Amino acid sequence: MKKKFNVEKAYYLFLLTRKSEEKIIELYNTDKIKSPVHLSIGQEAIAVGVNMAISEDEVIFSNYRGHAHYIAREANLDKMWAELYGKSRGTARGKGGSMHLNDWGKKFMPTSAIVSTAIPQAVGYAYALKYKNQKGVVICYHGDGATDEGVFWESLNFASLHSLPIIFICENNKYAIYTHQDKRAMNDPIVERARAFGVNATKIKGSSTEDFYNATIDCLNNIEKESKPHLIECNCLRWRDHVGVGDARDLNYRNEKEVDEAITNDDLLSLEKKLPISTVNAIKLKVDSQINNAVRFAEDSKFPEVNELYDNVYG
Amino acid sequence: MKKKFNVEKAYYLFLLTRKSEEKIIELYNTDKIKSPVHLSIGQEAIAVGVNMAISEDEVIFSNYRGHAHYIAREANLDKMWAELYGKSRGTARGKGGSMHLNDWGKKFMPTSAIVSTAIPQAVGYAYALKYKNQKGVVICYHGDGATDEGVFWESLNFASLHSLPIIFICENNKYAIYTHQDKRAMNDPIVERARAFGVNATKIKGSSTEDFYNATIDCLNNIEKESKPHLIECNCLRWRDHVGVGDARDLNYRNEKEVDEAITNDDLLSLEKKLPISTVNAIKLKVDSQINNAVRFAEDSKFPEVNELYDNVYG
Amino acid sequence: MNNTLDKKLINYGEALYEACFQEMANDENVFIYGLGVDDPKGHYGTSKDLHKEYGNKRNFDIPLSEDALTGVGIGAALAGLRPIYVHQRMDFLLLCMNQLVNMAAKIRYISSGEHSVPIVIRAAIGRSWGQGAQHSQSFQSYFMHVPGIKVIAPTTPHDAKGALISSIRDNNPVVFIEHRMLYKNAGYVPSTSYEIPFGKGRILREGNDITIVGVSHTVEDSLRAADLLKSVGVNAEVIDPISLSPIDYDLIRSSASKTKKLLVVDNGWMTCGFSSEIITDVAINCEGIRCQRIGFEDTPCPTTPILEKAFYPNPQSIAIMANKMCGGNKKWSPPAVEQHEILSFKGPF
Amino acid sequence: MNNTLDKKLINYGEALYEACFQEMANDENVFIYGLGVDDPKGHYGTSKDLHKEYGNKRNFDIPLSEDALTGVGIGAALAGLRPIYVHQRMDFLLLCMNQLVNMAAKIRYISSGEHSVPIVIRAAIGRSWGQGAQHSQSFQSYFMHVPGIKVIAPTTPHDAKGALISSIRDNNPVVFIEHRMLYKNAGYVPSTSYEIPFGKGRILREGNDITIVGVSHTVEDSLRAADLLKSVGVNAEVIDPISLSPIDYDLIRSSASKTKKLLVVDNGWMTCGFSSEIITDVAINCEGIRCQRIGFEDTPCPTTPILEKAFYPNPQSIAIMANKMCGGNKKWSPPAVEQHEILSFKGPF
Ligand SMILES: Cc1ncc(C[n+]2csc(CCOP(=O)(O)OP(=O)(O)O)c2C)c(N)n1
Ligand SMILES: Cc1ncc(C[n+]2csc(CCOP(=O)(O)OP(=O)(O)O)c2C)c(N)n1
Ligand SMILES: [Mg+2]
Ligand SMILES: [Mg+2]
Repeated sequence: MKKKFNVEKAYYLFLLTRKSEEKIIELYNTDKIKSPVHLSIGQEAIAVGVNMAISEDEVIFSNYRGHAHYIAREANLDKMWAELYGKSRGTARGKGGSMHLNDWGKKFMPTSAIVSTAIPQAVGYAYALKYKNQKGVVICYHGDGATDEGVFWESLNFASLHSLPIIFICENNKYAIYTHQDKRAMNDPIVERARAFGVNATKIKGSSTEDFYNATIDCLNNIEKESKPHLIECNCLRWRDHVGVGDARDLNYRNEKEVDEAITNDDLLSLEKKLPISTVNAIKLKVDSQINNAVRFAEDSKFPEVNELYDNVYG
Repeated sequence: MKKKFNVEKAYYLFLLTRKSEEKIIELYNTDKIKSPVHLSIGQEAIAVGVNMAISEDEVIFSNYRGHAHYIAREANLDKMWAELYGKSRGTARGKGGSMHLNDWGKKFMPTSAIVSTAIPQAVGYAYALKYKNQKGVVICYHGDGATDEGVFWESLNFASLHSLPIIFICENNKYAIYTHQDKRAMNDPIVERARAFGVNATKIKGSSTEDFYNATIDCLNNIEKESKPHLIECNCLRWRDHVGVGDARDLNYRNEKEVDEAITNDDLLSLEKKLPISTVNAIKLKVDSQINNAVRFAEDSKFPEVNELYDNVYG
Repeated sequence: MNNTLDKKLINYGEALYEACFQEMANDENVFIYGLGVDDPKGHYGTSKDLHKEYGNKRNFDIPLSEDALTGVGIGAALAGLRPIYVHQRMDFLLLCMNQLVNMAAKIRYISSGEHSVPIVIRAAIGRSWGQGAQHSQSFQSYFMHVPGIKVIAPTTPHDAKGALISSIRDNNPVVFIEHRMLYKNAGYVPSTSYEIPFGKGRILREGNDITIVGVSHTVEDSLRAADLLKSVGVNAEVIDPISLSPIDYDLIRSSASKTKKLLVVDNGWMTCGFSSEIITDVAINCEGIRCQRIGFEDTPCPTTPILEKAFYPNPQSIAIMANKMCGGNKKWSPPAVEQHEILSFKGPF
Repeated sequence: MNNTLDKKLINYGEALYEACFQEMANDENVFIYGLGVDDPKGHYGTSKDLHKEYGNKRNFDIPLSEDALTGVGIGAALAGLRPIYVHQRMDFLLLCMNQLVNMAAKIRYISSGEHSVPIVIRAAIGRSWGQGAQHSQSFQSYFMHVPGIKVIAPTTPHDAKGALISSIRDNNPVVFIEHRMLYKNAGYVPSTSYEIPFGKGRILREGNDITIVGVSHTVEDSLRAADLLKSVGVNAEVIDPISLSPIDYDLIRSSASKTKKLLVVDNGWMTCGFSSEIITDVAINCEGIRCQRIGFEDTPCPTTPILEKAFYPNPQSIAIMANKMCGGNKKWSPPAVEQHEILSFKGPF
């Protein structure tokens, strides 16, 4: 059963995500955010499409490039900003920063800065769902670089061996930092390899929010029929630098024409065009105010006390 | 160019391997071999077939179940026995035991007792051959269990990315200790996975020495035309227990009928039948005397001095 | 010691089995996995046939994928289960360091207490015939080094059972160290369920002349050394720390302050090891204590018996060092002591 | 120090680049690999464009496969090459422990000297803005613990160049530790090629009141602490061990025997760490030395600046502790010292 794709909702989530990161860019040179940031700008369609397809019950595993996954999930924006500021009302009371966002209220698990490390945990979570006879599907975002790691394939093997309910969302932006995929593996092989590992894998043709939405819905329907791991490979292009708020165009490590094209074909604009101007304006207002509130929340929050250093090492 | 399969040579190597391990069984309860032993009995056809196909130049990487690879390579039998006895004339002056055999004279590299650990080293060796513009192909033996490890797939990826001259010989005896392959991966997937990782992979239909010989020759010919990694999956059955000299039939962890069949179809007997009785007898005599000499060599050797403990920690 | 009358004489392996059996009955979230846990041998009997009692999903074999399977356990723990991952050798934990140190130890902290990782990593250590360089190592210091992980290494069957139960119930990742040469040691063990607290050590033998601290199997050898030392009039106090992280520094400090001499018998290499930690703590916090350490020689472990013997500390070498520290005759040569569990070992593994 | 007249003022990163450049010219078997080594940044400039000079096979990027790529380097070393594997963070070495500890450290021993593994593992450590729990760790103790591996952690540009050259020429696996906050530090460095020997430390400042031993970046902070201590009349002797395995125990022992006080400033957690090793050695081998250690707090590294500051030792906290050990005023509060390399750091990474 396919819910209809809700353009208005998609535009709202997309804009919220985009504008939040643009706010980070705007404020970064104030040095209030003393945290490395790995921006998702250019890749948001994936997070938005996936999030619109899944329910509140789904558990999310993401990574250091997790802003879009977090925001499109409508996880707590105030807390995210407070965390970026290192404040005590942040998602980890300032102890985690951008690379370790988490919001259990939205079943968004703590993210890791070590590539591929959360993959087996997502699989383990899916094992637990099956163990407890619980409904639900685990959503596991990762990059193309993550598939270079052996632990990725060990994880897929275990997931297929136990027919676990999990969807791997591979965000293939073709790069690991400045290293192109072709320097890391031959023939763009992710989908084919995943299949050989017993995982139902599809490379999405398009790259619009709706394409990713539809692909996720299809997976969920399949899993409802038969518990089995799926992988969706999503093509995307990161507009900015690997880390930080620059665009690293001076480094010339990739074809800048492709970047320009991607920016021209921004799906945010396509979504906007599909909506009445009044709706667009209302959403823009809402988004701006949400973000401004979140920044104010961060500004107004206190830093943690020094004596919190030892909290939560053990439980 | 295919050298003709030399039955006499095959029989000799096979018998030498088999009898050597039977000698271990015979002597094990004297406790003179204070070393875990992982016998190859039942799997020798692979080592013999491969060894007959390759030249003296090929470098061999093997594992803790390495007796057959070592002996069929005609590596130093005296030293092997001295090593099993923990004597100073052993392959590691008694410091390595059965799990770490090595003989540089035969380009047989030190083996490892940690599953899959030598695989990337074999690949690195192949990288060095290419780096130095040297001829040669690396031979890398491993079990089916080794393909469960992520490092195995990382290694294959690197080998295909750099088109390295290496042949992976997968000895699929269907078990990792007492765990059947089906409990570790779905659908007997090794060859298919290897292909997805850019490696030229074949599952050998037969399981005779000559089948393995032919398959290896084919690989070598392919690599001569185009440097590219290959994997040969060889079906086999280990007659004895995973470790030690027993047969663990009381454990009932596998279908004992299949074991009986394998023993009935012993390729050693088929080879023997193809040879004149006089040749067979001469080879038997030769093998017995080689083994007896080796055991005597071990018996006659001294234990290392205690002050050797610190030798070769650093160089 | 637990004072219930209901005690049975069982061995260390059986004690571990009882802990698993009872905790699985007690909490349906507890499950066991690892290479061979459900095979006919069931990891030295400690998990034998538990799947027959509790179902396949609660005691299951796995692919050889130590890195991912550690992550799988962590993920299951995050979902509220209580996994026990069993390793045939601690040497294999080197494949799991990323998951244990970078992930399991950090998740509580980076989620500000929202999530916990109640996983138990059981790892067998220990020698026997020619285990050699890659099947003999003991990395307790690697885990003691890292905040967020607990480490426990019981020596007696009694402590083995209780400590495993505490580990399973603990809300933190616990590395649980079992020495292969202890599995057959017998002792009186309560039939009911009980816990051994983390952070509490035990004085196994009282004495005034020197404090000897062992770890895991070297506690046994330290007790044997104490016997030898009696014959030359030295009364050694022998401490079993049981819990290595947190560690009962107080107990060791007060014993060392009493005897003024501390000998730590490591079950591993000494550089940056368990023994260096204990000695450093005493050097910093107590006055005028003479300290020494003995442990694995600083080489890979050789296989040939004569070198293997030289590699490991033993009751005599411990006793000789202790006696020297007490000002005894430097040439004293104590009689050979039977390490029955080692002598009686018959291969292959 | 090398006394050639031909010295240039260059920074630590440039010194490492020179070492690589010259050794690659000197020996065609030397090659460099690692994530991003041939990208436009070239690992802080230390490997920048070396492929243009020496070809792609000698300076190349790799897939994210730390475990296999360590093995690949070991295999290449076994074939007679001299690989240098560069890691952007030492935290990633947790993925390589099996290859390094179970394999690289053992191959010479188990082949009785037939094979050697001349590989250099270069690993960047060190803080800056909010690196957090997984990008701040420093595991020198893990490698010091293992016989068969050498460990070196130079502090000055001069030592960085020479030590990297020695490491490349060494026939053993070497873990080479580079602190990110040192890359920009400048110093006079000979233009020609030279070696810094393993196992030799350096007294960077002489003093009679207390011995302070740092490691990597904490040597810098120890020197700053020594400056502060002067103002209260305490003359600290500051030692840079440079080589952590083997380590120059003699130098530290004799300094501590002179000053009677030893403070070790760790660049990592202290339990079973570098500092516990140094203190243990002195506690065993010298008489009547007062010992202390300071290092990372026993928590994962937090990201928020206020907690990050509390997490790391700094010149003041070092000076305060040293002053107390020398019987100085316990309430002394030295002025803030500028750690310019840390203050001047602007993100993002
Ligand atoms: C195990 C590990 N190796 C290397 C790194 C350094 N690193 C951080 S992000 C990254 C690129 C990962 O690429 P990909 O998975 O494609 O994700 P992307 O950043 O493109 O979203 C690398 C190499 C790391 N964090 N962890
Ligand atoms: C990394 C690692 N995990 C587990 C083990 C324990 N172990 C030793 S041999 C073995 C089975 C390996 O099976 P396979 O690769 O099929 O080789 P076989 O023994 O069948 O020849 C296992 C699990 C090990 N030595 N190393
Ligand atoms: Mg990418
Ligand atoms: Mg097998």
